[in-house]
Amino acid sequence: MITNWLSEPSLTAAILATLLPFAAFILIMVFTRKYPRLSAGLSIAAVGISLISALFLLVRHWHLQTPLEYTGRWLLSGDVAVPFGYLLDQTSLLMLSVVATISFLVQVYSLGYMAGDAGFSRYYACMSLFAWAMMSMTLSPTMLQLYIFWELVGLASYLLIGFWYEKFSATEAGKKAFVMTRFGDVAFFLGLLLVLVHLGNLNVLEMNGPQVATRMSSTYITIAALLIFGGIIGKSAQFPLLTWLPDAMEGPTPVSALLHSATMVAAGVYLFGRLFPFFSQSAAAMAIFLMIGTVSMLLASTMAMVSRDIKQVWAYSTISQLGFMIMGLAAGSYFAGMFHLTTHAGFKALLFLCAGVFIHSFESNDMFDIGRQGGRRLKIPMACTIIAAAALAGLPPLSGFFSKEVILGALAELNNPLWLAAGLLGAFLTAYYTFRLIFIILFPRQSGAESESGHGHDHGGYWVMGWPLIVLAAITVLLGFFQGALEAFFSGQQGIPVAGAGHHGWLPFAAIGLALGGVLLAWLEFGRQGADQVGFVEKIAPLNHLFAQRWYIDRFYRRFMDVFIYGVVSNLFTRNDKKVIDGGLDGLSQATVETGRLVSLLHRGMVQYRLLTIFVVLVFLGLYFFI
Amino acid sequence: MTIYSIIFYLLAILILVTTGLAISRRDMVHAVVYLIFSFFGSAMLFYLLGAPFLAVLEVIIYAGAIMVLFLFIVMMLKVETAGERLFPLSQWLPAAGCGVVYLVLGLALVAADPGRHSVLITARAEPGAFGQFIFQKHWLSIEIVSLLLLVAVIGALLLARRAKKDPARRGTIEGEL
Amino acid sequence: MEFTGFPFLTAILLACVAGLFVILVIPEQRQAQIKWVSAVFSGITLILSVYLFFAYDKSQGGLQFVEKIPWVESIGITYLNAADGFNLPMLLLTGIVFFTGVLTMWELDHRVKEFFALYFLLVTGVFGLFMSMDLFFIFVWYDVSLFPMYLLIAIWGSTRKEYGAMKLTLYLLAGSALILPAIIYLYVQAGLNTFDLTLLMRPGTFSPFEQKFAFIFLFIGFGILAAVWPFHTWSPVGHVAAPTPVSMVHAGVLMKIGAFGVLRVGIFLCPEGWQYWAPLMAVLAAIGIVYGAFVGLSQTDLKYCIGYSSVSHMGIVGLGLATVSVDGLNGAVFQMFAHGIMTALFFSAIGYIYDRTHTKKIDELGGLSRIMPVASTYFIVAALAGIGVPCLASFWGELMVFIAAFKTYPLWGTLAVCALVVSALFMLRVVQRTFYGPKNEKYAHIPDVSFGQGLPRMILLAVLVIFGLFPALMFDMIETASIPFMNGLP
Amino acid sequence: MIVPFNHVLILAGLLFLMGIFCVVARRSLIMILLGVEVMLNAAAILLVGASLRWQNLDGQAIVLFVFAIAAAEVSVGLALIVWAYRRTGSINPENYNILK
Repeated sequence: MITNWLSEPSLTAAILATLLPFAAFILIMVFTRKYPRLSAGLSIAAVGISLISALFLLVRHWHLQTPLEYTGRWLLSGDVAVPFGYLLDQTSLLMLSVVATISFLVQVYSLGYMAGDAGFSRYYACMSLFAWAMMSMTLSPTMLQLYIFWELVGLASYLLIGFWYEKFSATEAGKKAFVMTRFGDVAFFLGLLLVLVHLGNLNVLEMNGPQVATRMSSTYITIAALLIFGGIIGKSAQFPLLTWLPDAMEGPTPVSALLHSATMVAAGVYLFGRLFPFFSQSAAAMAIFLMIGTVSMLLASTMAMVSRDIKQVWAYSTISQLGFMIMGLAAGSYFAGMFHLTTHAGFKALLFLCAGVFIHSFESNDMFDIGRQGGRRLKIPMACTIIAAAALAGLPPLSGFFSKEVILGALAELNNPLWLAAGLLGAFLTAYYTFRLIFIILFPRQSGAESESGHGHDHGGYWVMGWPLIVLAAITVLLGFFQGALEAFFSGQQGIPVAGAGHHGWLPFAAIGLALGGVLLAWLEFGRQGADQVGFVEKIAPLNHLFAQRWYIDRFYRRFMDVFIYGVVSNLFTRNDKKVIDGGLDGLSQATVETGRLVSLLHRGMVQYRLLTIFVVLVFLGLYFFI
Repeated sequence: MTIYSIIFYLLAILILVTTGLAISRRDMVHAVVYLIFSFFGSAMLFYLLGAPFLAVLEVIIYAGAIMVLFLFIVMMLKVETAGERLFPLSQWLPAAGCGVVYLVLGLALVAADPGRHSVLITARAEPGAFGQFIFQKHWLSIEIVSLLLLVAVIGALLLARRAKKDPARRGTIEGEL
Repeated sequence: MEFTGFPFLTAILLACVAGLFVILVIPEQRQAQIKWVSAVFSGITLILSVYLFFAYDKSQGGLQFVEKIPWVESIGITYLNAADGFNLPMLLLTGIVFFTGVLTMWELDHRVKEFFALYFLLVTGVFGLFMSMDLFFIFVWYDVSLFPMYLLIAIWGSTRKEYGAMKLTLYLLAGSALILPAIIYLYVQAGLNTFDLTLLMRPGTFSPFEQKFAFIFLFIGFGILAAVWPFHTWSPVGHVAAPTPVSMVHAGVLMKIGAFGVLRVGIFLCPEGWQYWAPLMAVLAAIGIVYGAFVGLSQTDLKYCIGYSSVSHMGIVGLGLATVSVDGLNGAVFQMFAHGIMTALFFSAIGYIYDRTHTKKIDELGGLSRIMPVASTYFIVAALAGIGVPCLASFWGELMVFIAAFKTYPLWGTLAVCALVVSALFMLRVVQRTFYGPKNEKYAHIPDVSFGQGLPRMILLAVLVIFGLFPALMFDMIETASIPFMNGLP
Repeated sequence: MIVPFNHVLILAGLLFLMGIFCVVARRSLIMILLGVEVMLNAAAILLVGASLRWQNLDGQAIVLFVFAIAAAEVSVGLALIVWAYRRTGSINPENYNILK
């Protein structure tokens, strides 16, 4: 039980961090819906305290040796116990800090971005809901609690994607996101059930412990790992469930920054990290994860190469980077995945927030349009975008460079050079599409509307929106230098193999070279004077089409839904209901009525029928007595 | 095959044919006349089967009294039956259905009868002996039957009498007649 | 006569009956008076049921608040009421739905007196069934709760109301035609000359064959009322045809009577028959779960959608009962409660929308969220509960049932879990088409739910959230009954 | 030696069948009554045959009673028909369904 929780500062901090946003959510929904400013204040105050608590916890437990676990009973039914509590260890503390930081910054940013929106209070309520669910998920000591909040995070995502519910595309995207992730979650849930049946409980530490191998056969471990990975695929938008994330960009841009790039979609990767020792017990499963990560990374990169929508490009790049993290984790380097997760959260949130400023100022998502209208005149966002993009492309000395380096190093450790090649190709493509976007905005071809000077500056929220950008940019620049510190931090984690620091002296140079190659190619095609700003992919029509249509994955799902689910199964069942079951019963009642009518023929008052009946009865009576 | 059996079969054919004709006549006078022939046949069959007294009674009561009574009523009521269908479908179909079932069952029963091959021998119940037997053994039944006949006579008279008390009803009846 | 303390259970029944008589006495024209009287008396039942729920001594368990009056001693009929961990949640559910149903119908102006009188009669039967421990009374209460239904639907209903009412009544009577022989069979075979459930349920009263034989009758008979596939087609039709509070009681409580009957009569008296037929129950339930969700996908009427979702959710209850485990029983009873509240909220929200827009067709609605944000919130929360979003009550029931089902029947459990995707798709589709989208000018003049109108929905929503956040409140209660029962099994 | 007994049975059965057919299929009260007479006659033939087979006069005695009852039945029946005809103007049994 949670007793004397005040005497335990860590526990107090954890409770404060998780429960305050929930309190804010309830308060906003019940009382302050009519007062948007108050709602925003509540929400930001709550998440601010969460941030302080999270940082407090991180600092306090920087040299943590054994994980701290606090649990109380939430529910006990028969032999199923659902505890509620907190697990504080390196993985969760780092993730908690990331989530709290980005949440706080994004909520502040939203003050400017969402100003004047009709659903301002609702927005902050959902944001609080998200913060609560995400942080509680991060600190879950059991997989069941993690699953519960995992679902709630999905709910928050659904509500926020469909925030502007008057737009059909937004609600459609929300529905799609929820259903597709639900698809993965069902697999996740089944995997958990499988573990539960064999292990008896779902404690994270126990699942990661050595006793799992003794209680579950390796086949079951593999199956369970694959099923749980299904949840990761859904949440982190990996192949084949990757198409919901680009559509999710229908939501407000801060939402995309917070949920659909930095934190929520990273929850999949976090789960991978959380259960890393469990997963690594099955080599077969790890190989499949590696494959899925690679495929997702490359597919998403190709899609990003042809998109004109600035948010879509970043969405594809998110998928691709998540795939990259999963590659790193699946390659066996726990630190690589988690480090990239952290750095990625910073620079990707920054990219989205900058994109938000552009969209807010020019009311267009099209990068060509933004360039034409004078995107480069917005100094802060432009500069921040370039910094973040460079980090994304993996250029030194920004954070992205370091984390990518670690992943590539892990990939180089593998026996098969194919994975490393794929990783390097990914790095090249990333640099290419990132700088394609930068150059298109920086060097517009027809700059007709550029005369409107200071277009963005007269927006009231510009500075409110500006300073989170600066903070994030600072993080992006500086985080890379903390690699050593983080590595030391994670070395305290139990059950995690220490990454074998392979010495591949040539690797950084190859990576930088490829990244620069990508930038150069982008410069040649988009940046230099007189370039026609048409990429090499776009010149090959079929390839362009294939990439723009997302490799027809979406089309396939649509057709599958229309033809199979609605056309065949649902239709068949409905018909069965109407025709067979109802029809059968109607037939039965009809038959009863008909029989009644037939019998009533004997009761028409005709003497002769009565005689006939008497005769028949007498014959049968005679038979009965005679035989 | 003896002469008796030949007579039996001839009589049987006579009875069946005339009855069949009787029930299928549209004109009821014809039907009654055919039936009289049928009853004559029955009377001879009774004689053959050793019941001369009953044969006489059959002729007197059935062929004589009852059939004449029918004839009388038929003529009195003057019912128009010319236009109607003789056997409406809704009636003869169930009748035929039941008839077939009855026939099959009946034949099966007859065939299953263990004593079916016992041949009838000629015998004769003299009227005097028969009368004695009746009045010795069934005298009570005779009395009851006579009572029944009395009741029937009274009933028939009562029914045939026109209701004079109720003018309204009389009016309708007379109008109908 | 035997009482342990104040007869709270009888007091609930008497409150219903007294309410019924008071309504009958009030002249028809005084509609407001009738409504206030209904609210007061239903409020009394609600307070009593809440009190009972919390006054029950969980540490002691077993039957409490027993009231026993021999009635027809020659054949052993006893007026026997008692409360245990299984029926207290149901009593609470009935109290809540009853009270909120009365409040929901505050705007009724067509034959008010008859409506509330019949409504009280209906609920009397429901309360009686839940609290009775005597086979004879269970059957009587069962029929008492069925007959007002016909009139309520046929007079105040909508959309093919006569057809719906007729279908419902025929189905349910068919169910009771199966139950009665089973009850009589058990009564005769026991040879104890008593209808007392507590005496009949002692182990060894019935041979295994008798249990198997009677159980299938009881299962199908009560199962019809619980919309067990393939006997479910009455329920969507009935939901659609019924007026709002009757839909609430119907889907919220009446369908639970079926499941509760299977539990109280079938499973209590014939545990071996239950174990024997459990695989069949599991198959039917799993089919029902998947089937209901898929059929719901292609419905165009709002109430039909909810009707089919009920089929799907009651399948979860059935699956829980089929697992023959403590978790399954707990989950099933909890799911009964949660589903009752959830569908009541659904129909209450739909009732508001239908009263204003006069349509239930999904295509004709749309964009309601902008016009009536609060009303839509109620519906959306209910829909989320229907999807099984955590921290709303129905999640816990589903969780427990799925865990238990996965242990006992891995295949059917997996199938049922997979239906979660379909049910999510189907609920979100309804929400999207009805509430999202551009503001519908046709309905722009409609006001949002006022505080008074929103009160019943608020209560339901609060219950949904409270039991979602603190499920232990309910699970601790159910466990006092389910664990001893399962331990007592041979 | 006349014929096997079952031939008498068959004859009586056929006759009875004709009677029942007449009763059920004809649309005239008089013909119905006629059919009843045919049936009674069939029964009488059978009784006489049975009386011969078992050499027992009881059979013939019953035939006597049958005649008496037939006579009574016909007289009352015909009187009823006449009465009914006077009331309704028809002897078609379809018209006598006011009890329906």
